[in-house]
Amino acid sequence: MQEHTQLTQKQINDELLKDILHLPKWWLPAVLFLLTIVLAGYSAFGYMIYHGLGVTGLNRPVFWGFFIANFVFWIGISHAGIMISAILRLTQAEWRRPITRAAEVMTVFSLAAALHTPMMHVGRPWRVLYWIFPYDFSRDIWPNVRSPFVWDPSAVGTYLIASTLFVMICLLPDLAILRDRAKNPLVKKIYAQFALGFRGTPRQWKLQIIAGILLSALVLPVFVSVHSIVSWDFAVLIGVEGWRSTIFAPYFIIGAIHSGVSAVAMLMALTVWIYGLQNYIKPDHFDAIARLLIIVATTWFFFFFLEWVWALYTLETPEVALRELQAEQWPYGPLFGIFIITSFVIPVPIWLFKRFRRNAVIMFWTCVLVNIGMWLERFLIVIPGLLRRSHMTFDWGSYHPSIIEIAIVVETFAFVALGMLLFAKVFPLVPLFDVKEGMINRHLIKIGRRVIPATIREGLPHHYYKNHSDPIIERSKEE
Amino acid sequence: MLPLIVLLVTIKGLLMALTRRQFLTLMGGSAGAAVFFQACGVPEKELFIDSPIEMPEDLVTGLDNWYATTFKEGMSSQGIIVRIMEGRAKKVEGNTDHPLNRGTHSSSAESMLQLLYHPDRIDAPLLRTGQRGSGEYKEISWEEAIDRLSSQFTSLEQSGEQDKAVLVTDPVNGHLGMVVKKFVSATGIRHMTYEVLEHTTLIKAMDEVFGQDNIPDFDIDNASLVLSFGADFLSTWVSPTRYSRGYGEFRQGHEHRGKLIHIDSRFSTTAANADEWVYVNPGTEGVLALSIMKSIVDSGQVSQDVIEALFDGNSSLLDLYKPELIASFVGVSESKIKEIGDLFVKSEHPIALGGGTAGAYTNGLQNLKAIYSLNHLKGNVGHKGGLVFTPNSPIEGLETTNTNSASEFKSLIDNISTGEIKLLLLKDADLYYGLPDSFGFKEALFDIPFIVSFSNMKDDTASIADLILPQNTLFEDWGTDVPLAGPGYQSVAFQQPVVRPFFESRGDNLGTKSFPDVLMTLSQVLNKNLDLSGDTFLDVLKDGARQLFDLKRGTIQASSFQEFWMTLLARGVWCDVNEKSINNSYVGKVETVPEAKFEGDGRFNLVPFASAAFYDGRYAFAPWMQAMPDPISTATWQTWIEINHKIADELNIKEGDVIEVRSSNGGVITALAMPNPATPPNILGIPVGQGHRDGGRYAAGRGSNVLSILGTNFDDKTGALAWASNKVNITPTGEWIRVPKFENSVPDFPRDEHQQIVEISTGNNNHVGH
Amino acid sequence: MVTELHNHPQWGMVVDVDRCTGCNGCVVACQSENNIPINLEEHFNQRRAIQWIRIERYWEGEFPDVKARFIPILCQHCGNAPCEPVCPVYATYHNDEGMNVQVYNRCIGTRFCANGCPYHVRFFNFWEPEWPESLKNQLNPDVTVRSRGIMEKCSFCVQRIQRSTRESERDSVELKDGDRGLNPACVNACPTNALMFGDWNDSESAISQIKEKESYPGGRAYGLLENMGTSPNVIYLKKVDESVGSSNGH
Amino acid sequence: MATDIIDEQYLGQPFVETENSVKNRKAVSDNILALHMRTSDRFWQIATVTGILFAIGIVGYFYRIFTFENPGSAGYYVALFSFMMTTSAGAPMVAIAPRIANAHWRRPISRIAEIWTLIGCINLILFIPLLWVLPNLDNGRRSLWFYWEKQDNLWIPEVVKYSPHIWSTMAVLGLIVLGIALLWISCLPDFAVIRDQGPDGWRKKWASKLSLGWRGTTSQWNWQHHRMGALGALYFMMLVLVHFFISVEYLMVHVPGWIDSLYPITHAHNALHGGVATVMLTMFIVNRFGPFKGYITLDQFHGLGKLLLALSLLWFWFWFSSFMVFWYGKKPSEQALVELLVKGPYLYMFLVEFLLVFIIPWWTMIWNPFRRSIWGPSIIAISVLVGTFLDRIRLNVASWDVAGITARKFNENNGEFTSDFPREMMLNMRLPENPTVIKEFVGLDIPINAVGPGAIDVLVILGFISGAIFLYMMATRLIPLVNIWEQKELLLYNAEIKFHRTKVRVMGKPR
Repeated sequence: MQEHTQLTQKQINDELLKDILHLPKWWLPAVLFLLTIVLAGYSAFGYMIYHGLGVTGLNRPVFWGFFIANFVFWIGISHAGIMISAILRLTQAEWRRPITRAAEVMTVFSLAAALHTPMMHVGRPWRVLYWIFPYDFSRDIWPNVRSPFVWDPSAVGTYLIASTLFVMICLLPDLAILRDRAKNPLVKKIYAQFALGFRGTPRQWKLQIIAGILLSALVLPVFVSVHSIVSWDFAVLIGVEGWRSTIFAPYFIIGAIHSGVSAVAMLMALTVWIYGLQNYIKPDHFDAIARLLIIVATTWFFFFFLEWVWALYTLETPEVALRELQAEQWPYGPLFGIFIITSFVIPVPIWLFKRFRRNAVIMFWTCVLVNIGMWLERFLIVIPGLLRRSHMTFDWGSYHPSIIEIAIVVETFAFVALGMLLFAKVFPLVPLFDVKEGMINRHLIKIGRRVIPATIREGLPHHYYKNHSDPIIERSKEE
Repeated sequence: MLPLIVLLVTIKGLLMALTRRQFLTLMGGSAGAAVFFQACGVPEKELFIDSPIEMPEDLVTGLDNWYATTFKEGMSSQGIIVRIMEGRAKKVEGNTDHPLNRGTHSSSAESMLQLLYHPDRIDAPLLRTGQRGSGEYKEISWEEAIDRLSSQFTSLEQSGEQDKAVLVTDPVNGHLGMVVKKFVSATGIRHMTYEVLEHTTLIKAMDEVFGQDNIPDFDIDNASLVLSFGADFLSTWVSPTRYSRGYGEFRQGHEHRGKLIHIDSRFSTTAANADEWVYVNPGTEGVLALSIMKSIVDSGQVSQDVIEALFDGNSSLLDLYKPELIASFVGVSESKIKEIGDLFVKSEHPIALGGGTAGAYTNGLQNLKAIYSLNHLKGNVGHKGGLVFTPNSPIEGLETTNTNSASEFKSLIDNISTGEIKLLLLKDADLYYGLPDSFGFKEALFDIPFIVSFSNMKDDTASIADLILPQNTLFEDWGTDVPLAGPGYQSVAFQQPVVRPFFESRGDNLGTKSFPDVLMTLSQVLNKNLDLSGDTFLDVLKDGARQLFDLKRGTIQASSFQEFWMTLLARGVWCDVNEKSINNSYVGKVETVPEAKFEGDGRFNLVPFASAAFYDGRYAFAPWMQAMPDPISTATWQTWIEINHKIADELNIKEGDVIEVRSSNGGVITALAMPNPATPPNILGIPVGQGHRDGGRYAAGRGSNVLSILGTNFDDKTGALAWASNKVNITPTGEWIRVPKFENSVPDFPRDEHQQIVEISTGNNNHVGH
Repeated sequence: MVTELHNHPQWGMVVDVDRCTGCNGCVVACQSENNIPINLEEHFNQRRAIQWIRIERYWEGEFPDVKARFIPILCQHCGNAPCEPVCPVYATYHNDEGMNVQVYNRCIGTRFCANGCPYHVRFFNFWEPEWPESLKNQLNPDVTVRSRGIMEKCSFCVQRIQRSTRESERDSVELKDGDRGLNPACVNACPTNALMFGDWNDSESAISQIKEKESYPGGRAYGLLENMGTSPNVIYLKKVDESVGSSNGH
Repeated sequence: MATDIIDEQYLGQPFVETENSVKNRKAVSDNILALHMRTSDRFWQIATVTGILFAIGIVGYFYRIFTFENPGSAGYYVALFSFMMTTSAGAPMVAIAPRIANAHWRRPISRIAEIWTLIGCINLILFIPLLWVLPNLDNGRRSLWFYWEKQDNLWIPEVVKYSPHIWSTMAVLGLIVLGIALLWISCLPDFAVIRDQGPDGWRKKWASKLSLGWRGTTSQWNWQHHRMGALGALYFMMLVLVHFFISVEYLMVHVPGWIDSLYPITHAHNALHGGVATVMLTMFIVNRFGPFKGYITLDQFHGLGKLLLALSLLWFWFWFSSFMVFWYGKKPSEQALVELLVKGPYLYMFLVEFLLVFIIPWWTMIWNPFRRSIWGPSIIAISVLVGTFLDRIRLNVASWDVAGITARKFNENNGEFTSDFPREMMLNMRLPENPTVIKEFVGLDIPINAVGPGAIDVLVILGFISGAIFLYMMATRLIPLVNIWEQKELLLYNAEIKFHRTKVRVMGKPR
């Protein structure tokens, strides 16, 4: 269903690799700017670790704050990559091809960003290893496998490894091209190392494809488990009203996909603007991703609605009190409004119009809105719940983030941006081989007097067609 | 269980004599002390840890001993035991033997530990170097200190002006009191007793109503109805620890749950715990009491001879106090008054008690007399569930010195300003803090040539003294105690040093000393004979003990004096439950109650109240007490103003606003507003206790002192300070400070509609068990 | 479901709300016994003050007919503690004696447990605790001084239990119910005897007796927020108030 | 003047012709029509048997609906209803979803799926009596319509007298109407074919009536396609709505384990799951015993098989999300439910259900040879259907038993526990919060015996299931089981081209 411009493979190579290892004017300043923010964030970490968590705005009973909200947000973003590459690959959506790489890379970096906060915001970070690794053999004491906090690192870790592998495998053919095109012998050597001697023999291709499909199938359970587990960090606690909801796992996942996919759309727009890849990422791609987004957003909203209905219908006072706090009281009320409007009310109606769907600028900004909204969503789940507006009214809490927390949150954003920039400097953000494959698969067929695009169906049993035409043939024989 | 412990401890007292000796020689000088929970010797078993997952706490081994001693506070006292490890006091707990607290103890007793180890304790005699009040001192040796002091005395003596020297102490009793009295009489100086929140009125009332010179033991334990007028007896009044113990029994101790009605113009802790809190207009408590009496008398259930005794037969003077007449005046509905009267008559063991604000008006004495006279109607004096008076102590001269009323101090200050006072000696009497500015002490003190303070902390007055002679804390000192509010029978509590003086490392010539010892040394230097048995205070004490031993009665009987002495110190108290007060027959006449006079014409009645943490400010040094939430407001570390939340809204005051309170005599303090739903609209409650000029890092310059703005209203009869009779105005300063409190920080009050947290039972189906 | 270990005592407490006057005596006693860091003014303002046992005051009505109700709240040592399963490093667990114990040197301070606790009785050391040199003399050597960054909470004064257990073993005497060396500091301090401590497994113990006596339908015994299924080891006795209607305020 | 319409962007690029020749189209319609006419004797035998069973079922049904005491006793009846809803109402999604996603393999089976919409009538019959069993409207229950009122500074939704089952009734009705409309519209061209080319007889008469004068003009085709799309989308939404409302019904009644915010999702998902299984089974029967072997091929089984596997995995995820929270949260009531299922008499049912719906599909279907076969997916379909039915029983019968446990309500007057809970509970809409009662299920006493189905229940269940089959079979006499026009459409879109050294099939994807 893509618009159909056949490009020669040389064109593709030249256009997609023009920015590799070449410094435009804006590049260095941008990188330095981001770098300063990141360093500021890290020094904030240092300060916090030196003085203790007292420097944050956390208190009793609000023991978690910005950090955890931010953690959940980035984990959510990280779901984009697999969603795009794995699921769309398995469902053979043609339009995925040019954007897979960017999505996967973003997955990796946002996971790294997510890992910043939970590790650092424990009381004694220097002992954080005890969290994950068995220790204290003398007493036979091991990490408590009943704790979602032990499931978390394993799930996230697996996810990180899997998606890194994914990136690597999809990179191989392109690395080979880079290697072959590189002039500088040193650079050639380095790329050669990465390319793992990929020469494009049929066998190598076969292996590469199988590996890709296999990984995407295997990573799916991880993909689901990661955010389910993150949601269970909350859902298993009976102590916090409004967290203990069975819908949390699917709700978090769909929310993750919502924010993730819109982040990918942002990325698409950015790649087009920064690297000028209009020939590859076309209005059609925006159109497709927007249609996906409409479905995702609506489902997400339905889940959100359900959570609220179920909270209110039980009519338990604390539950209702919590909802009232979330939706009405300062400052959460306004934030709640912003969250609803930005993450659903504005974008979805806009996406309903083809004209807007196909417009990169509008897509970019709507998706920015979505992500603002989704960050707030996480904030509104974590904080008002922890204010404990429940039976013990004597202990109701309040929370104000400190400058340290804000700095660190900002840092995570800068971190991801920086990572993407650096990556794009040495590797192509659009997978060359995938695009070429797409070109090859595309054909045209004539129906009556119209000509429409068609694609070669991948991986179908060949006898399908034979069986299929049987009855027709035999029938016509009879006549 | 009590006799068992006695037996056990006595036996141990005998068996362990040796080890204890060694221990005590290790502990130094003090001749005897006993072990409460004995723990000597560590068996090997204890040295290795059997379970791999025991708490790290278990891994610390060590010896601990519990020593009994006595903690005096104001009119009352508590028997306490102190946990000693490695020669340091670690923990205070109640002494189960002590008749007043029976093993429980108050947070104030706990805070004494922080006095003992307070970072700002004075560790040597200090001589003022800088300007008076500048707080610049230099260390001097005890010889020099004593020389300087004695020289003062001699010089006065030469000029025959002994009476121009004044020794001001807190109420002292026991052998300390004895020493002080003898010292005073020997040297011929004046002695005054000072209390910040004095009980003179109360004691006078006791005298006039019951003809007794002490405060009775209110047997709340067995009472069926407690009618309390303004006395916050569960938190601060006279002996909260003892009354709380009673209260516990009173509530759930036996079949029928007692009923507590609290009549007060402020919502105090006692009011919060009462079944009924009845708001009464300030100063009209007595009137209310009389009209209750009226409704009781009218009910005709009072025997004629009681009426005879109370009113010489005709109770006509009560006609003024018909409930219907005075209902609006006192602000209590007629029906309520009748109801209370009815309850009082019907109930088996009713107690009427009053004090606190009720006694702190110009008509305080009459108020209290009217209130206490109610007890005569049911004739519950000296009975179970009534008022039980304490007989005189078995030993002569141990009774508490009478407190001098505020008016007397006013005149003292006048004398000072006319230069009549040459020497002022202070022991635990914080005049600078306690006396309102309107008394003019803060100015007058500059006219005193020489001020000596025996304080162990730089309290407000000490820090303007010329010579500071730091005394031991109670954990380092000897003493005896015969409380003014006794248990209802004879008792003598002993106080012993449980640790070596903390500053002994500074040598004999520096560090702290025991006050009575200082007096005795001084008298030797001045070669005055106090005709005390012995040269050290300990000898005096031992002599007292010997007198008890010779009585051959009471809880401690022993064959030898040594054994007696051991057991006495082991148990901390001697008492004789059979020795009760006999003359309960006296019935004072009822008299009318005049109208209270108020100073100023402000919108609010200022009701200062003893704060649960600091009482009258004496515990402000202790971080524990500073951080202890007030029961009603849950506020800490600050001075707050209790104001009705509706009024606050009306004046657009919210919690934490800094409010300026201005009294008619121009006194001004600022404090943080804390609106609450319970404070009456016309009342302004401010806790006493903060606003110290000095007194250690934790107290100095913190909060503000409400006493300082009080006027010079005195009780007409007793001359006690009428501290509740001021009318003040408030003005927000516009500043805001977060109130440090443990409660949540959201605007609405913590409520518990569905009674999920504090569940309520009507009490109907109590003891319907199956 | 309290783990039924009949060979071990199951320590528990009874809190008689009807006796409690909210005097805070227990709070100070606890702080002195357990080396709880000094709660400075700023700690209160930051809402980070630490009180292993606290008195909560609830308002009811407004002047003139107003009530303030007090209730002491400490760790309930739940048989079914929500804080236990969530700790990744086993810093909090349920020991044989029915106590929910906190192992400080294991704790890394994820504060997951604190979020799990519906009673908000777990406290986090946001700052390094500090005492003036001389006040350190008072610190109880039986109790660890907690460092910055770990959780702490009421331990039923486990150090006292351990010590008196050892001593009773050494002197080979039976550990008496209500032994003052055994009782937590708050229990000994309470002026109204609103707190009682003992062993649920010992049917003769005072607390078992009271539970027996008061937990008939409509009786005064109740567990705090019991419908959360935490099955606390602390039992509360209802406040008695004739002026209120129903016996189970629902 | 036939000039090809080519977007300028395709200019000068090679294209291929499809097999869309008149000859082929004729061939397809003739062939299907011919096959449609055939029936075997076995067909009629089965029809009679199921018909009789259905008649008995109806009788049992009337008996049943007059003997409801409380919802507990209605358990199996409710289970039956929700099973029918799950399967028959879910089936059409198999036609709708791929049609929207434009997947070609659906074409031969879309009709098979659509015909299931007719069973909606039976669902309706089953549903209406429930309105009487379910809690009545006028006892202050929460409902979908509430206004908000400020009470002690909390916003409390206040009740007006409308109840969700008004809404669920409307939803169920709507679903049925939509379904039948969908079926009809998708049948129009085929009716036209029967009308024009079919032999004379009742079938032709009916077809000409039902075909609404279809002539196959372009505008008619467009109209039909749009309607199909719109109705399809609507049907899906309505399906979700129905399950939402039904879940709200569950939510209303505070039965342990019924207050589960995941319910609408799980129910909707179960509907898809059951639907796919149903269609798979029908496909299999048609393929084995019916004439359409040639059309319903491996590819259909393959396509649906993948779906079935995916849905089984999803099922586990939802199931786990709920039970995980129940189990971990340790809310006494839900704990009681879990205990009941894993310790109580329902244990085996619970395990078997889990086995049938998740374990077996999972471990068999991930094996390619099995998934790509015809037998494999069909067997799994059966196991899923049985499992789903057990699941319904777990939901509607077992939960009531927990209600039975937690039912002890303390009676102030005589100090006893009364056990007439379900009614009681629905009247005051709350699990008792009185600790003394809570203790009862912290103690977790398990009920002595599970509630088994009565003879009547069995009759009703058998009767109505065979009734559904009966109805379906009757319908197939008029409506061709394979969609003629979609088959023809297929010819438009596929072509065979030479690709390097081999030949491959390209599929047109119309915009």
